[in-house]
Amino acid sequence: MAELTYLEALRQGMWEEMERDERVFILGEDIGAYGGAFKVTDGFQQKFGEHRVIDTPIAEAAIVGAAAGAAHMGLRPIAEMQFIDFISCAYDMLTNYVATARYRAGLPTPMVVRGPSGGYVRGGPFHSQNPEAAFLHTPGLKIVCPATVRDAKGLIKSAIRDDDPVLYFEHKYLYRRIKEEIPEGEEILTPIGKARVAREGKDLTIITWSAMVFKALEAAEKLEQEDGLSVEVIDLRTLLPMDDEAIMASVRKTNRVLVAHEDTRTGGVAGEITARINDQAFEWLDAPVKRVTAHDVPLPYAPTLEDFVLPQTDDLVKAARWLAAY
Amino acid sequence: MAELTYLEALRQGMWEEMERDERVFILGEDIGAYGGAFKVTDGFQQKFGEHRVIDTPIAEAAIVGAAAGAAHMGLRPIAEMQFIDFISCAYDMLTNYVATARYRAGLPTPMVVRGPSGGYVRGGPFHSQNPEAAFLHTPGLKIVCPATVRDAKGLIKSAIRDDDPVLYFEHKYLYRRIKEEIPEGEEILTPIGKARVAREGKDLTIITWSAMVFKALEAAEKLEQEDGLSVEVIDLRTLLPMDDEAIMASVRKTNRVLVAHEDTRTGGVAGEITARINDQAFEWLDAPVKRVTAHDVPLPYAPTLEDFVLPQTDDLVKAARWLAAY
Amino acid sequence: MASSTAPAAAKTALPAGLSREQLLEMYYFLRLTRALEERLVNLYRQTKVIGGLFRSLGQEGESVGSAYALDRSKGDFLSPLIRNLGSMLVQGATPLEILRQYMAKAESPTRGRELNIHFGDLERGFIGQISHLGDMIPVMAGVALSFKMRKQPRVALAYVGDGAMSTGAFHEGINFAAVQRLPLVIVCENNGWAYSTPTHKQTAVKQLSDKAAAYGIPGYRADGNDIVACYAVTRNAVERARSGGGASLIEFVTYRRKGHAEHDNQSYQPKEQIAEWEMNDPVDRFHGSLLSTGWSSGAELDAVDTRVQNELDAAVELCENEPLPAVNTALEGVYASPAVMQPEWYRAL
Amino acid sequence: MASSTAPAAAKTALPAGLSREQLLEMYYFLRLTRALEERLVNLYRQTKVIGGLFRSLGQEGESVGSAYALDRSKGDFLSPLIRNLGSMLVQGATPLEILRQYMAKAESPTRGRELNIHFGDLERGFIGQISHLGDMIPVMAGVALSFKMRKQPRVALAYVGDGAMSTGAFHEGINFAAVQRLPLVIVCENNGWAYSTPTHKQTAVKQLSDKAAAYGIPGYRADGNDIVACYAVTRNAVERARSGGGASLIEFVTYRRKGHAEHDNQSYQPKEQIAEWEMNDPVDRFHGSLLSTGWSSGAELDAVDTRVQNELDAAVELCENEPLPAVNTALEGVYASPAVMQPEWYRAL
Ligand SMILES: Cc1ncc(C[n+]2csc(CCOP(=O)(O)OP(=O)(O)O)c2C)c(N)n1
Ligand SMILES: Cc1ncc(C[n+]2csc(CCOP(=O)(O)OP(=O)(O)O)c2C)c(N)n1
Ligand SMILES: [Mg+2]
Ligand SMILES: [Mg+2]
Repeated sequence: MAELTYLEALRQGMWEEMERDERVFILGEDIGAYGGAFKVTDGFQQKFGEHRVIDTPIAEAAIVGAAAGAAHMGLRPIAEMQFIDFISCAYDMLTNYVATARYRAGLPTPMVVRGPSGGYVRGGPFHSQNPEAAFLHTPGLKIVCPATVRDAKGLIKSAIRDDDPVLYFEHKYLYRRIKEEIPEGEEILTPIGKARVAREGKDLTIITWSAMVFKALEAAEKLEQEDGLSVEVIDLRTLLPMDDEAIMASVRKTNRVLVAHEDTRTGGVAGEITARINDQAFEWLDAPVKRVTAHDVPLPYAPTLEDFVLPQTDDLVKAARWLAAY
Repeated sequence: MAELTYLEALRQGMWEEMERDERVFILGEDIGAYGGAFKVTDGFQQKFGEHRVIDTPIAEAAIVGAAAGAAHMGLRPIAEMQFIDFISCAYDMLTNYVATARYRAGLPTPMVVRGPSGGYVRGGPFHSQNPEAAFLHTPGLKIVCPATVRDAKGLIKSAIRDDDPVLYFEHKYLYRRIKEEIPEGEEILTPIGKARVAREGKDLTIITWSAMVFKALEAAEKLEQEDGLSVEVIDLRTLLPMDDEAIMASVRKTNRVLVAHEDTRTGGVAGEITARINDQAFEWLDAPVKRVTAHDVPLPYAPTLEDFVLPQTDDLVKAARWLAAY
Repeated sequence: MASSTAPAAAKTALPAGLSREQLLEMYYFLRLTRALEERLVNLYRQTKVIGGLFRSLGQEGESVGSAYALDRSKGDFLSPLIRNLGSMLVQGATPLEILRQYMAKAESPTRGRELNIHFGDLERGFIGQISHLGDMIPVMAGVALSFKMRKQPRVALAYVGDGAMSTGAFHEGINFAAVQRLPLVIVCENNGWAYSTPTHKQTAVKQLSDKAAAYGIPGYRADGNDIVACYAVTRNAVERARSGGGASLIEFVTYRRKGHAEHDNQSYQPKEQIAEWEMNDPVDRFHGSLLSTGWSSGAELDAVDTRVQNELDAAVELCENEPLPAVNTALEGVYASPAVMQPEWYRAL
Repeated sequence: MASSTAPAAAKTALPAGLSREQLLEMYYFLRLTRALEERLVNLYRQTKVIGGLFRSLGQEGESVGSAYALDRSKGDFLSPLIRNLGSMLVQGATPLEILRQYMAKAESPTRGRELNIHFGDLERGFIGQISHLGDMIPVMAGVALSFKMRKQPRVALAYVGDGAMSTGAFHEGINFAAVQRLPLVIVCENNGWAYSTPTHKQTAVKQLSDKAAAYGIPGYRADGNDIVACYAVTRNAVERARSGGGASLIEFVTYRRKGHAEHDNQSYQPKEQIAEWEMNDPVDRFHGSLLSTGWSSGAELDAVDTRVQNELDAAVELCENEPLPAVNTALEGVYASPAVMQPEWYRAL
């Protein structure tokens, strides 16, 4: 049993898939000899060669487009965005070309686009983004956001094996901050489309994903201690397609819901979740579904400002108390 | 009193602003001598000259980026996308550069990006898009979607005068299909951020915008005739910033809400609206807020398929009956 | 072709290593392209075409010639644009498929989902474009990348217009292909116009082939209305790519004799310019040289024309009365899984 | 400078139409850039810098030389990149502003919103970059477009790296500027590396100035470590643009002697390569030629060094104890109106 970090688990997942399936390859900026800006692919080029670990020019649309072309031909590309913020440069390619290829033309496009996302790292407006909301609206894409070491590995492996294009958004705050025992040789394949109950509870549900899961768990612990509240935490893991069943099961159980995400509120993923709950479990609600999100501003980098703009554990605690008292 | 089409009203609005303010100019593909793919700028270059009606290469990121640079310097650019579907090629420029310029660096960026959007025209997946949802999530941008001839004129004029970047999404289905008397010489300035009650009602509210407003009005008429239902129709007009006041006023009045849009459901604007209602008027709801949207697929062009995928008047009627009976 | 109708003896040596049969086959594709578009115009006028109709009138030579330079037996691949009907026919697309696409029939290759010639077939070796110009260059670079990674002796060919060369996607894709030395041939069809925009408003370069210099790859240039010249220059670039020479760019100098689409009255195009290029029609030119050189006989060429008309009669007749797609098919195939999307709740009421 | 300390007489004619005062001023900016970055390194080691630290060590010459070629009295404009600290100082940015930015102070130009030298000032004539490479080229084309539309005799200068030239935004922007004949000078800093990627993996062209050929504009090339050469070639391009000659591209051949940022151990850069370029340091070279030519005296140069150190002492001292931004300012200025965003509901609990 080895203790792995989130980053090591991601590496291991890609490594195993590349060993298992020679169709799998990686392309991106500085991923070869250098091993990537965060060393996620460190050692990959030495092991798998330059033809399977390809250093590209700075051209995200070309990286994603070339991945799509190779995927059509039966390969299984993993396209790395050096920071996920730069996926916006491939927005057209992803939403218009990649997402529609199967529907338009029956073209299989099994590919993964991944990269470091998220804030709480003083990265400022262009090295802290969470692009889930930008792609949630695109039929044809799948979106996964691992929160745990186990899922970092299990979701990348499932994403690589999936026959549809998958956006895998890893959280850079978690890279080296969380550790977990991962049994050697166990084949970990986290199912895409299935949420996880991160903590059982009966009074109130916090629905979230990625790094925010840990803030939710902290809040739940605190609420248990200080208020005797039993808080359930749902880690969605996959945002598209969304696991309505798991969401509604928890809503029917606790009747009170907080939806929390790190990204800004307006037009964010929490809106969609709220609409689904309202639609499918309205009668089960004892209180309005409330959103705890970042403020609607670009993310500033000064510590004082970033900490203010982003939702914190304490905000979840306060919001949960409000909701429990409703 | 002249009867104008939606397209003529838009033309007139831009024409008046260009006459009033020499800082206003237009740039885009084929907008000069040709007058644009839909003839929206027909005659503009002859009148205002090549330096104020600029034919550009096929380069949406450059069109939007150049507009931003000129706006910083005190000009008031209107960037035309030949079809709004191509705004995706400027997604990075709009969301990362334009939207954040004021917040990051105090740079004024008064500019308008506009173009023909929308379906029901057999345009297929890439000439029918409604990009509202793609930009709703971007603090720093404003989004307007005129449904009437009067607002086509009033919103373009307000957008041009606004000190923030405004996305003006006109609906090509309405271009020549609707007419309205617009008094000569009346200064029409539709306020950005204010919705409009398109039809008063007390039993149920349909919240929508753009071409869908007319389907909602048709449905309301039918429901009045056949079911004696009094349906209120809210034309949002501006999606960002959203007019919560107008929305909640109607919810408190009818207690039953349908949110309808032409675009696909998941991650669409209706989710945000539903979340706001749930958040601000939960106690006023006698039924779940229901969404009537397109199906979650790329838009096919065969008439049978397009008509099936897009929401129709009859769908609104059925949904409203269901909601009224809830 | 029945050898009885063959000319006594060719007066001129056969060009570019092409056989008489190949020349005749190229003529067939040329005629088929021209005639199929003419049928489409009639159907369009009868409002049987759904959406716009895009002509390649005057450009059929470069489409057919360049596509013919690929080696289908080796699995070469191409990505056509809206005016590359000829290229698709060469690559194996059938008139019936084209007609079905333009009429949005249930049996059309995209099952009524995408318009006109926006369709492909991995088996036959072509991928349909999307509307967003330039995007196919990175995608075809990826196709070429798969050939290189698998050490397959295959070549990919992608078309780009004089206008589409202004897009960022074109730049990122061609640079990627160049630096990775991928077997990709990029064919620029310089037809003088991008919708209403003349090439000099699109770029300040005089020759579009000069753009190759920015990527460190060879740039070739040919008379786009000389089908044999187009074949020869493309063949050379294709074999260069196949033998590991990497990417290259070819400019075909031609002209768009019709408007951007049928609805466009092309008022902005000088009448004389159009007339001048009409005198330089690629079909007439090839027809003329086939006869004057003695590569083909008049009887052979007439036989081709008859064959084309018969094939089109059959295709149009078959297609016209076919049904449009069944509505429920609209929910299929967005994903491999789930295979079918659920209908919206309001449809169950 | 006190003329008493001036050399008896210049042995060599003054270069590129520069006066002794100007040469000395260029030396001042060169030293200021180098010394300010050294201060920042210390602050970084003391973890007083928030976020990464980016060095321009070895590239100060081209930054200062090119920016110095602009005419501030005419309102010329530039857009710097992460390694153009020198250009910003020339354009009027102060060490105090830079320090405040790196330390995210309340009084920093962006009020703690954006990192390092990502800031601008329309008055002084520079716009801060965003991280997304290439995006500033279209934006600066728009700035140049405003000059042209208003018939102002102003010039815009935009920097781009060897790596950023691969982006679609660069291509769309430079092509737009070229075809519109805008007064835009694009300076490519070819420092051999884009993060860990050598230029030959970025593009197949040998000389980046060759890319100008794809846009029909002149491409110039200069020794990026020779500040006077950089000044001269840029001055020429700037005046060409001012007189209606349109856009141009300049390549400065230089070298990034530090890693991409301070955290980067630059293991991928050959030691000898770094050493070799160290021998070619732009500050040392300029210092040497100022003396050997007799354009300046040792006393003058020493005085500059002292002045620089004093200015930096003052700036660092002033900045260090300044407060970070007040939290409520985070909600200001997303829009002109509304001027302030509402705090989220949960903050009122
Ligand atoms: C990114 C993008 N912007 C705009 C358009 C609209 N558009 C369709 S075709 C066309 C002109 C294309 O000209 P060119 O590339 O020369 O091809 P041609 O039609 O001449 O064959 C334009 C502007 C588009 N399809 N994609
Ligand atoms: C569109 C985009 N993709 C990736 C990055 C990440 N990134 C930041 S700097 C850099 C290297 C830039 O190299 P170059 O343009 O040569 O500038 P230099 O650092 O050498 O001055 C990369 C890849 C980015 N900022 N923007
Ligand atoms: Mg063209
Ligand atoms: Mg570099």
